[in-house]
Amino acid sequence: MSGTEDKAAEEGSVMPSRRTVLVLGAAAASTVVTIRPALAQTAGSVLNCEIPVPGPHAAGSHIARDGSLVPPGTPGAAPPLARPLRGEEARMLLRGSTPPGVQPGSSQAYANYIRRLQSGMSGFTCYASLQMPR
Amino acid sequence: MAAIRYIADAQEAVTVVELDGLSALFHAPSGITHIVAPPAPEILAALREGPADAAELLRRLRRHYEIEGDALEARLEELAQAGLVRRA
Amino acid sequence: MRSARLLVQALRAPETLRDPDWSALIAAARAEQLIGSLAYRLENLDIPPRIAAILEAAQQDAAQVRTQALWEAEMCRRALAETNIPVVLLKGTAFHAAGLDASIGRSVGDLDILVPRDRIEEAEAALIAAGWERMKAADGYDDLYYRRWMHELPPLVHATRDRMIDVHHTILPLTARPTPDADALIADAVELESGLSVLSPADMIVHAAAHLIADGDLAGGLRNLWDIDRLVRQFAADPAFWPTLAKRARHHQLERPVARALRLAERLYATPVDRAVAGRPSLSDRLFEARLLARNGWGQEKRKALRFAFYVRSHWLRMPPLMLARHLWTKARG
Amino acid sequence: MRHSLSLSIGPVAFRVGSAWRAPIDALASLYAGYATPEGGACDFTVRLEPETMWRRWVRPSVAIRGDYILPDAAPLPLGMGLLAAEMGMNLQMALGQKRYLLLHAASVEKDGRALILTGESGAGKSTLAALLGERGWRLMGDEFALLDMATGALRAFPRAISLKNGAISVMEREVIPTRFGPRIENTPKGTIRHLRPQAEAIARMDEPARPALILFPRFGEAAAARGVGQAEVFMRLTQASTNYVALGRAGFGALTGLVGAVPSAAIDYPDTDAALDLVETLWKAAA
Repeated sequence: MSGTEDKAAEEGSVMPSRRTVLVLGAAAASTVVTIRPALAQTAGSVLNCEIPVPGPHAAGSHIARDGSLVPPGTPGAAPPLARPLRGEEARMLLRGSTPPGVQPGSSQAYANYIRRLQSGMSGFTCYASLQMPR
Repeated sequence: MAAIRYIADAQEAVTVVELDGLSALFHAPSGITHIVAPPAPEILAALREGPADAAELLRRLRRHYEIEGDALEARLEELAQAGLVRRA
Repeated sequence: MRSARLLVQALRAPETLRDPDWSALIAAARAEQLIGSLAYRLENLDIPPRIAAILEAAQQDAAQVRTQALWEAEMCRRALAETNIPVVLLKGTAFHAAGLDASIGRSVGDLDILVPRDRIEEAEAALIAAGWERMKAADGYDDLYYRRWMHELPPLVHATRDRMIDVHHTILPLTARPTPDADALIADAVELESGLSVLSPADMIVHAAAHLIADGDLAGGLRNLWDIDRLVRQFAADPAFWPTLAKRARHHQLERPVARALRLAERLYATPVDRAVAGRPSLSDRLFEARLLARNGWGQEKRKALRFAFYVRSHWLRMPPLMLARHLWTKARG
Repeated sequence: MRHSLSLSIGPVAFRVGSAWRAPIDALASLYAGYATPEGGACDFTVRLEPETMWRRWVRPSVAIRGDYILPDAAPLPLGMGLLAAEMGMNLQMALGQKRYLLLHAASVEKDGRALILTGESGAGKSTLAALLGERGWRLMGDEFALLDMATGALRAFPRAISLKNGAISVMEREVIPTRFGPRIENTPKGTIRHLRPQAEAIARMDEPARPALILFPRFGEAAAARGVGQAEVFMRLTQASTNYVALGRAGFGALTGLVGAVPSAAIDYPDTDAALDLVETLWKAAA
């Protein structure tokens, strides 16, 4: 062990001096933010896009409160939306409000469905375009 | 069971630009940019001395710093998720 | 001239271009995902400054695509390292990882890997533990369909990198009539320095041909065919290549798709082929050629009926008739 | 395609094709006086085509396609063909631009130095840029700013300004009617009217400028300005860029260079006059 320490002491010049406090933080904290591709605000503001809820891959499914897809008739689940959401409506849902024509009790389920959209699924690029930095 | 040992990329693999208190870090092998806060740069620097497990790394860090908190393994896993360190 | 034809000419013999319709060429190359490959083929030619700038940016973009593809492979390696599951890279990522000529400017979308069938669920679990997520609803018809009939898992997408991985256990759907020998593909794979592997040269051609001719509707086929051209030109330097290819194609029950792919590569890209493996030109080669070239100077797809015929053919190839009916019925009922 | 038009906007050339005549006519009139790309070679192709074959005639709806396609892009009615063409050009830039680091930002120039205004949509950057463009600044663009990664200079991209809702009447009080495009009602973003930049902005579109100040405007609060940390500026700009990640090391170098060299501030404003005052004050301070 001591050999390693000597070697490290020689390289110590690249390190800050002793006694500086280094906080390792809590387990749940986060010290790394990875820059992700942002189709950004841009597409949101320049495009007219739509999010079907649910997408064609799950047509007929109902949406549970957590946004997952469940069979029709599941208690507490929201029915499919008759027409796709427009960008502005999706944005309202994500902000926690209810756009016209949507049952207030169902809006949380739809918002969570949108949050769970992933790359490749219908509506994803639209959702991505609604991600706004604050 | 032996503790997990971690390896960091060589210094040349990473370009760092300081942005008041935080660091923007361009990781050449992945082409990905990360913004990192302390203690991530310090952990990466200490790990560049050679592969180490959490206990060994803590010894290295203590030589230079007063350590607060005990979430070193969580920090290492976070760096591994980002691809900045890997398991040996 | 149809712009797809112009694109093929530019790739095959760039020095023969005479003041072409550059906008049409660029549009076709982008639509066929060949803009990176084209950018390298047109290097050092005398071209208008704006086009030169577009192609230079396409080269830089290709370099970044390569970095990303190799990184996804590396992250997959790290995720599976402790399982000791042998991992064979497929398609574009494999070309890049092995440093083949086919990788020059090659675009890569998803990461495709091949693992032994009896370990595919273990691979999926390890990937999910490392941050990949299932894309489709895990209880839907699609998932069941994938698991029962396809040659791959339902795609996984990485939660923070947004990149997809397709984990295959063979190279054609289980319902397709040819049954390639997946064990042999893995057994003969060539290990790279990283510990990841790529298919042997002959198997790489067999896979490219199977993918182009026996598994799809030929959409985007010009790029797959360009892969085959580049691979064949490089591999044929080895005198053992052609006999090995003939043997492997037969072994995997894919002699006809391999022969067809070679003939099409010859027709379009003047690929030097061994007649004994490629066979004699057939009348239907022209239909395939017409399908591959069905794109105009605006990048639009043309020849709707022909494209539809190949679309139906692709489903016909993949499924026995009764299953096809069931598949379409379930889809229609939603 | 039956109808088409090629158009140079700053360093980028577009080829727009359409199944109908009207969108091309509208585009030609809005962009009269813009240069035609030399030799006809274009960076991007935009196609306005019927969703399905019969939709060319029956309730015609315009699908926005081109070199790069967004699968979720919804079609627009033919009456909004001009908007479709504009969206098509934006889409190609957002998905396909690789020659410049693309920032979703408005920019204006004075004395060879550029002011960059960025922020979420609705922050009023288009309106501010349009107003500054009438008050002694050269408009470089209201939607996209292009950073030359080799030189660090900003390139102009002076498209017609896309004015929305309330901003339309603000500018109608300011500018002669002949510089406006048609009023397009009931679009997905409300009412839209395009405004041609001043002749000088069009004539000087090939002149780059050195970035000198970055502002993040926000409408609706009492007038205030605050400094923004470099890490936050960097983060915000990566999120305002459609191609930052795809550009790899070149993008990293260009963006860290920009953030390190150029001062920045977030500004709140209750009305446009307050915003213009703030801008002029901060601009003087940055000089």
